Amino acid sequence: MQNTKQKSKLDIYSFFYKYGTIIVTIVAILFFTITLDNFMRVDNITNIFRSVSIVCLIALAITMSLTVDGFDLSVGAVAGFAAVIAAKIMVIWEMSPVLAIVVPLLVGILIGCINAFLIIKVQISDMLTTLSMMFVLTGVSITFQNGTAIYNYMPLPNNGGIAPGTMHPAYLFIGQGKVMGIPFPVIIMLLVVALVHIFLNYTKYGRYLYMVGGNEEAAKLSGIPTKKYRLLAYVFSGFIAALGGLVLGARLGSGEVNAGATYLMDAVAAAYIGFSVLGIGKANAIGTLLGALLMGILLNGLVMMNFPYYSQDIVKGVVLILGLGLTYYKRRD
Amino acid sequence: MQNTKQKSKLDIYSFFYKYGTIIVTIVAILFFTITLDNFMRVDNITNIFRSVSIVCLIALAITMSLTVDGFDLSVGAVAGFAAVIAAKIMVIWEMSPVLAIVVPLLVGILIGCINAFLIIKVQISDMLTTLSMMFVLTGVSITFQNGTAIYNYMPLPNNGGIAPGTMHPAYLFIGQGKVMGIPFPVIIMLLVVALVHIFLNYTKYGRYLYMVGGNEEAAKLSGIPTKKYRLLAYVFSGFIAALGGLVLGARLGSGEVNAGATYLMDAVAAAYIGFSVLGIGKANAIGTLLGALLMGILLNGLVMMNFPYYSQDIVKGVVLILGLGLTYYKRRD
Amino acid sequence: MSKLQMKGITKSFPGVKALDNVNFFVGDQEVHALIGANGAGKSTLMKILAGAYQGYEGEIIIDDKVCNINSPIDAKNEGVVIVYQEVDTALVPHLTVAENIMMDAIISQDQRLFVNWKSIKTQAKKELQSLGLDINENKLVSDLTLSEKQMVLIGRAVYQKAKFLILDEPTAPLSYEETEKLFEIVNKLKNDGMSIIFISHRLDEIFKISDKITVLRDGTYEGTYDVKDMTIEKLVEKMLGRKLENTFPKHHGEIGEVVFETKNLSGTGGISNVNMTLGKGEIVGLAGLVGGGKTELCKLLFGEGNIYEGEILLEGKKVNPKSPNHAVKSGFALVPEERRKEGILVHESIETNLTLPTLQKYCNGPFMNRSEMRKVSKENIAKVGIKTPNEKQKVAFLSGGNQQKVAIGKWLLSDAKVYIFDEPTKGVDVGSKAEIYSLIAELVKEGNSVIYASCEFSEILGLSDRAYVMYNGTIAKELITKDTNEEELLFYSTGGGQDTRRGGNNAKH
Amino acid sequence: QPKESAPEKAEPAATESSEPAKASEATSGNIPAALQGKTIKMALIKEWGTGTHMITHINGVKAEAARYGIELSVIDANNDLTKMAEGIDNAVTNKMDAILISHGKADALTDSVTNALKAGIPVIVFDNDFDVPEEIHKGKLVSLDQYDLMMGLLSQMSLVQELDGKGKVVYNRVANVPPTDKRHRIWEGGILPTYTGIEVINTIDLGTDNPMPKAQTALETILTTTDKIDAVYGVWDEYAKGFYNAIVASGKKIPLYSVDISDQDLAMMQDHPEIWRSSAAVDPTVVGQVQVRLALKALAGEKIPRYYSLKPVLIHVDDLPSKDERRVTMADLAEFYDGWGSTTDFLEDWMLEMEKQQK
Ligand SMILES: Nc1ncnc2c1ncn2[C@@H]1O[C@H](COP(=O)(O)OP(=O)(O)OP(=O)(O)O)[C@@H](O)[C@H]1O
Ligand SMILES: Nc1ncnc2c1ncn2[C@@H]1O[C@H](COP(=O)(O)OP(=O)(O)OP(=O)(O)O)[C@@H](O)[C@H]1O
Ligand SMILES: [Mg+2]
Ligand SMILES: [Mg+2]
Repeated sequence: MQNTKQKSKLDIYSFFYKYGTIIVTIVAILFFTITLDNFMRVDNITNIFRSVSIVCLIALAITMSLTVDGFDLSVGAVAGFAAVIAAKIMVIWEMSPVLAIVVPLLVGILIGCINAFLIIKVQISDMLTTLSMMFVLTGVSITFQNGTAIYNYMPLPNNGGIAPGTMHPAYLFIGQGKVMGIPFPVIIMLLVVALVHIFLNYTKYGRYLYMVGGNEEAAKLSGIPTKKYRLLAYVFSGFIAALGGLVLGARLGSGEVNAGATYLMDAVAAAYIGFSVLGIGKANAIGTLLGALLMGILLNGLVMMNFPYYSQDIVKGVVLILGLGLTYYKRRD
Repeated sequence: MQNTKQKSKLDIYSFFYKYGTIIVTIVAILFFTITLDNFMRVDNITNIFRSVSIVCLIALAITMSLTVDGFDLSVGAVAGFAAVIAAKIMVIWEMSPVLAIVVPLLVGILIGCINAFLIIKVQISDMLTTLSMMFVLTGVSITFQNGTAIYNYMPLPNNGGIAPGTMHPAYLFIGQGKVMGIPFPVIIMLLVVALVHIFLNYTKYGRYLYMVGGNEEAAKLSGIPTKKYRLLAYVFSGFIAALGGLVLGARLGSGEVNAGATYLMDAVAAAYIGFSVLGIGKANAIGTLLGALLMGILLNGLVMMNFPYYSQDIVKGVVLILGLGLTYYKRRD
Repeated sequence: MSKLQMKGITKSFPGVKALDNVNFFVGDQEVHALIGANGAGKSTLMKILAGAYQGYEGEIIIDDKVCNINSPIDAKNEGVVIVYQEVDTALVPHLTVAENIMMDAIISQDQRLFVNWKSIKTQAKKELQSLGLDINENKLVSDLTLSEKQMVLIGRAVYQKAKFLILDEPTAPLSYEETEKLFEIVNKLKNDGMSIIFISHRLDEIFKISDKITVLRDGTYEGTYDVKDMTIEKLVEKMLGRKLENTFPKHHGEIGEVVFETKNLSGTGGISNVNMTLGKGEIVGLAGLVGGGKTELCKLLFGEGNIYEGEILLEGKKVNPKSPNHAVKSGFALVPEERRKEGILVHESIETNLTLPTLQKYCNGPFMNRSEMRKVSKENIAKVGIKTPNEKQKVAFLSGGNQQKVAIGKWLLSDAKVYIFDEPTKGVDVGSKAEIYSLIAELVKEGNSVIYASCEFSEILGLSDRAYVMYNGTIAKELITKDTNEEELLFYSTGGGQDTRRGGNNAKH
Repeated sequence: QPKESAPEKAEPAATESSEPAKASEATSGNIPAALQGKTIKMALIKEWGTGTHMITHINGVKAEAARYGIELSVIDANNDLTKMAEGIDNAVTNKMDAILISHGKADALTDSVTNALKAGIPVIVFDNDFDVPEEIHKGKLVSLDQYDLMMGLLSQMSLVQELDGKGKVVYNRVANVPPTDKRHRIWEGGILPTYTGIEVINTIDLGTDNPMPKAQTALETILTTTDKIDAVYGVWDEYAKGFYNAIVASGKKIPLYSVDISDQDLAMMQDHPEIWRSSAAVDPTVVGQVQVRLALKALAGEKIPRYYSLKPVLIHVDDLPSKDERRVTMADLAEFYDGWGSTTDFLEDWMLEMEKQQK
């Protein structure tokens, strides 16, 4: 008797634990659908997905570092830096869009390596390393672009005339293009989510990352080259963040300084929500996507309801607490 | 033979571990003293201390949450909110400066309680809770002040004339006053550092906080009311952050929009540097002060050397990495 | 034909010479016991063999070939696999049982890019079945009990098909039955061609399972013996360097009025309808197999968990502790079972640990009196017999048994009336066990009362005045110690005399 | 972001349009057919909406919209350009009649703006410009700006005059932000070569992210370590507020000159007239008024200019009453300066008629 009662109680808890965030998301969607005429239109939904694509990519970068129980605060700055480099390559140096895509991604990987070196070899804590990296990158980006933005036909310093190159349409397509009505950033996002999901759950390397994150000592004693995989996680983090930066840059059509920084906190929130979704208890790609979508939906609905942005912040915070509260409450053994 | 060699090697490591950050600080001081004529003047040193006082207070708030192995990201927003409330109380509501000091501090404590409730009772992770709180508070502050700064003689909305109250000199003294040539914010900062230091190291409560942070389960089974002490840590965090906010508000002479947010990252850096300083390996007040000072010294010297601000960011990041690198390198077992 | 030799092994830690010129030889297809008092260096020696430490002196020869073992991978390549004393260090909590058992398969070079989950799971299941274990391979390891975790690790080692399997105190968390099962497996593995190195503080087991015994004492090599030439007494003498008389102290104190009582107590962890009493100056045993609910009951008494029904009375007054803090204030003390997780703060000093529950006592107002704390700690270290250079040593650097002594020692300073010990001698050497027993005897002599939970029936029989046998979360039987025996304890703790089997099935959840 | 970011693409000829159509010259008081009996919906999309300057602008737009019974929705992108673009997209989706934009970066928004113009929605832009061909915008795109070159000149000349052409100056620039760059261009190319007695002893540039507290700390450092400073120049009033605090705290009497004005700045000016001497500025309320009127004219099918520059004013503390007399706010400045507070630019009779119908 008592056992069944306790059992059903437990089921409700575990149900909320698994689905708390999802329930909140669904409630939000229902609310907006009823209140707003235009919410459930295809173009608006497309809009929501497009608007979360950058946050989601940056959150996925954080997710990668979370798998090895690390943390990467530099992702926002990496994204901003990538956008700046891409713009500089095309607009100032007049080089090909291929380089404008490849070089920032390589730089992202390089930054991941440096982070990993400092964290693994020099053994500075992950938070501090990536925080320092954030400072350095923000400074370097601004220096690198001599100011706030690099854009088509910008005047060059010292009366150097007008910038010779332009953003190549192929590059801009990354951020602004559509394939069969679906915005390209959304395609990239879904692709990366799928890849990261498959990578983490179905390949041995993904397992290694989780093993290293779950218990580095055990992983090491089992013969996993743990340092290599922690490196890998940060490299992926840098790479995905840079990819997010390319989407950002292509969407803005310019290299903006600090454009990446805005996304850091939202991305952190999305990645952390992802932790709890579905009761997985591990950083994971699907969860991160859901986290990003939840925030995107809220934002979209509130903008349509003409809320001032600071109330949006309040609602965002409260819903985060609600969703997470449902999820976490009574999750004790 | 081999033993002694290994021993002396170890000593060098442990020396760097203890003093890495301090060495970097000293090098920075020496460098600026040699390069800049006016660096080593009493008034400039006073200046440095004054400039770090707010960051240091906010970092101390983070330090408190770190002692119980928590994390409080809302401190910057709490500080900003406190400054806004104080301004509103005096300028708009014409109330006494006593209230303008007491109420924000109480609000800080209240926010600490809410954070603690969500973290301890609802069991949302600390990062997410305080991140959400940051969003909420930022939104609430801006709503509370209608998006503009609050200052003496401001016009009231809806042609309500001029704001009736003014910032009381007693309040402004917190941020601008001097006692025997020492700026009052510096006195507050040093006092709080001393109190936190004594509290953490010489009282049983401090010991309990550290124990809860070290192993909550073991602490609980030793009879420590762990929840109470985690609550205490967040309450202190909120209180000290609010105090930092009062200093900030009094220093600026107005309640500025978003003024607290800027300090978050610097404070996180200071608190984390504090972790390693002196080889204590735990969040501590003296270390946090040193961390804040290191960053203040760099900023001061670089401003005097007329460095562009973005290079300041780079230097800050690089020095952080250097100091921490020295500290952490080869610190294994 | 495999053969392993460790010659002249010396290993130092800052301030401690853990091993000094130790030799260790293991032959083909043998079960070789490695014994020694706490801190003798057993684990250190095995960690060296398993590649967990670099920087030791001496050489390791396997099959007449000098091996450089500098990493766990080197060790594994030489066919050496270890199951550590601290199981949590070797498991990944958020992954499933299958993944933890099959870690090697997932890690192996042969593994293709995409993990074949189906084969991983079926193999893990097979491995579990061959060990006779009923653990769902899809469960997360973080949800397992300590003994289950242990079995997962053994399962992993078996899967790895090692030439040399090191089991560092594998039986400590295991029940009698599970130990038997383990021994069956060990014998099977031996017959399949493996050599097993076996560390245990339960000497009777050593005689049951092993062929050879190597004894370490204070980091030095004492000798290697054939098991048939040895007796327990001789072995103890070799280990401790002295004779050990009367493991269990005789305490003939007066048992006074009832100080502690539970009435129809039910609560978290499946505890139901527990009725027990405890007299002043009495030691009451709590016997039962692993999973019988002893730990849960101990924790419930100590305010950890929720009481659904019933009451806990202390000196006639209803207490029902709401939290450990409340329990301590009321006069309870608990030495928990999982010491690393619950009993001690490994990164803190011995002094900090010892003074923690009683910190108020050494304070003037809110301020701590450091010199008083140091003095008390030193006295306590001497009293409990913790082997350490000084009281500032981090507990992490103590050997397992000494860590346990810290976990016990900290409560001896408190003014508790009822002391609850949950398997306090787990992983403790015979010499220290005797010391712990006499500490307990001293406690009751001073008029305190003790609840002593253990799955080792010899302890219950030797130490307690009265015993409750637990089965499936409730008290199956109350027994007067001097009128009972191991068979009877076992009978009741396996559900004998129960009118229904229902509970037994539930316990398997 | 600084309060004034201006066109980024090919510079519009920032000419002050000679004589905008006066209301009196308008033909009749009849409300144009296109607007008659219709609820007009407009969206104001801002890059950010905090700070007194921006709030004044928003209030200007709101008040002007309310006059004519226009339904206005304000979208504040909080410095996120992608959000701004989405705001414009949403406005098109929601069939707004006109879109008002303030700030933002052209490249990030051009697509959205083009879509809006293609849908026939007029776009009135403040401090930004979009490179959209005539055949798409069909005369329904206006770029307003604040005439930053002139504001630079006015404020810098004020400094030169009060220093009698020589002295040591702590200068402030915010590099590579278009509006502050324009102000700097005057300093670099005009003032310094002309008045060679002016010597810059330190340049403060702390970027655009919450600069007030940073500016305060930076100037404090310079004030304590430099003995003689004759004046401080703030290229943007967010900096000037921090400079003002630092000077007041130092107890020195150093004059401060800047660009832009807010109520807060005015209060500071009046508190220490010897410190904050002057500031060159355009009234953001006027910007709002002009934006709404231009949108209405476009909807009415009347001709509107492609570019328009608002006339700046030098607010000098000597022109204002002392603080004991009365406190002055932005709304009061109209008493002291022509063209402040409200303007008749682009105000048509039929607009007054619309206003009447509201009552
Ligand atoms: N990492 C370390 N740092 C310092 N001292 C250590 C470390 N590891 C072990 N020691 C010391 O080395 C000695 C041997 O420890 P070891 O763990 O090998 O003992 P053991 O024989 O396994 O004891 P037990 O039966 O209690 O497990 C002990 O004195 C212990 O304190
Ligand atoms: N090996 C196991 N198999 C199945 N269930 C178990 C097992 N171990 C523990 N449990 C569950 O946990 C409950 C209580 O376990 P607890 O750890 O309190 O037992 P214990 O008697 O203290 O055993 P131990 O000797 O491990 O301390 C049991 O009722 C059962 O539901
Ligand atoms: Mg051991
Ligand atoms: Mg137990």
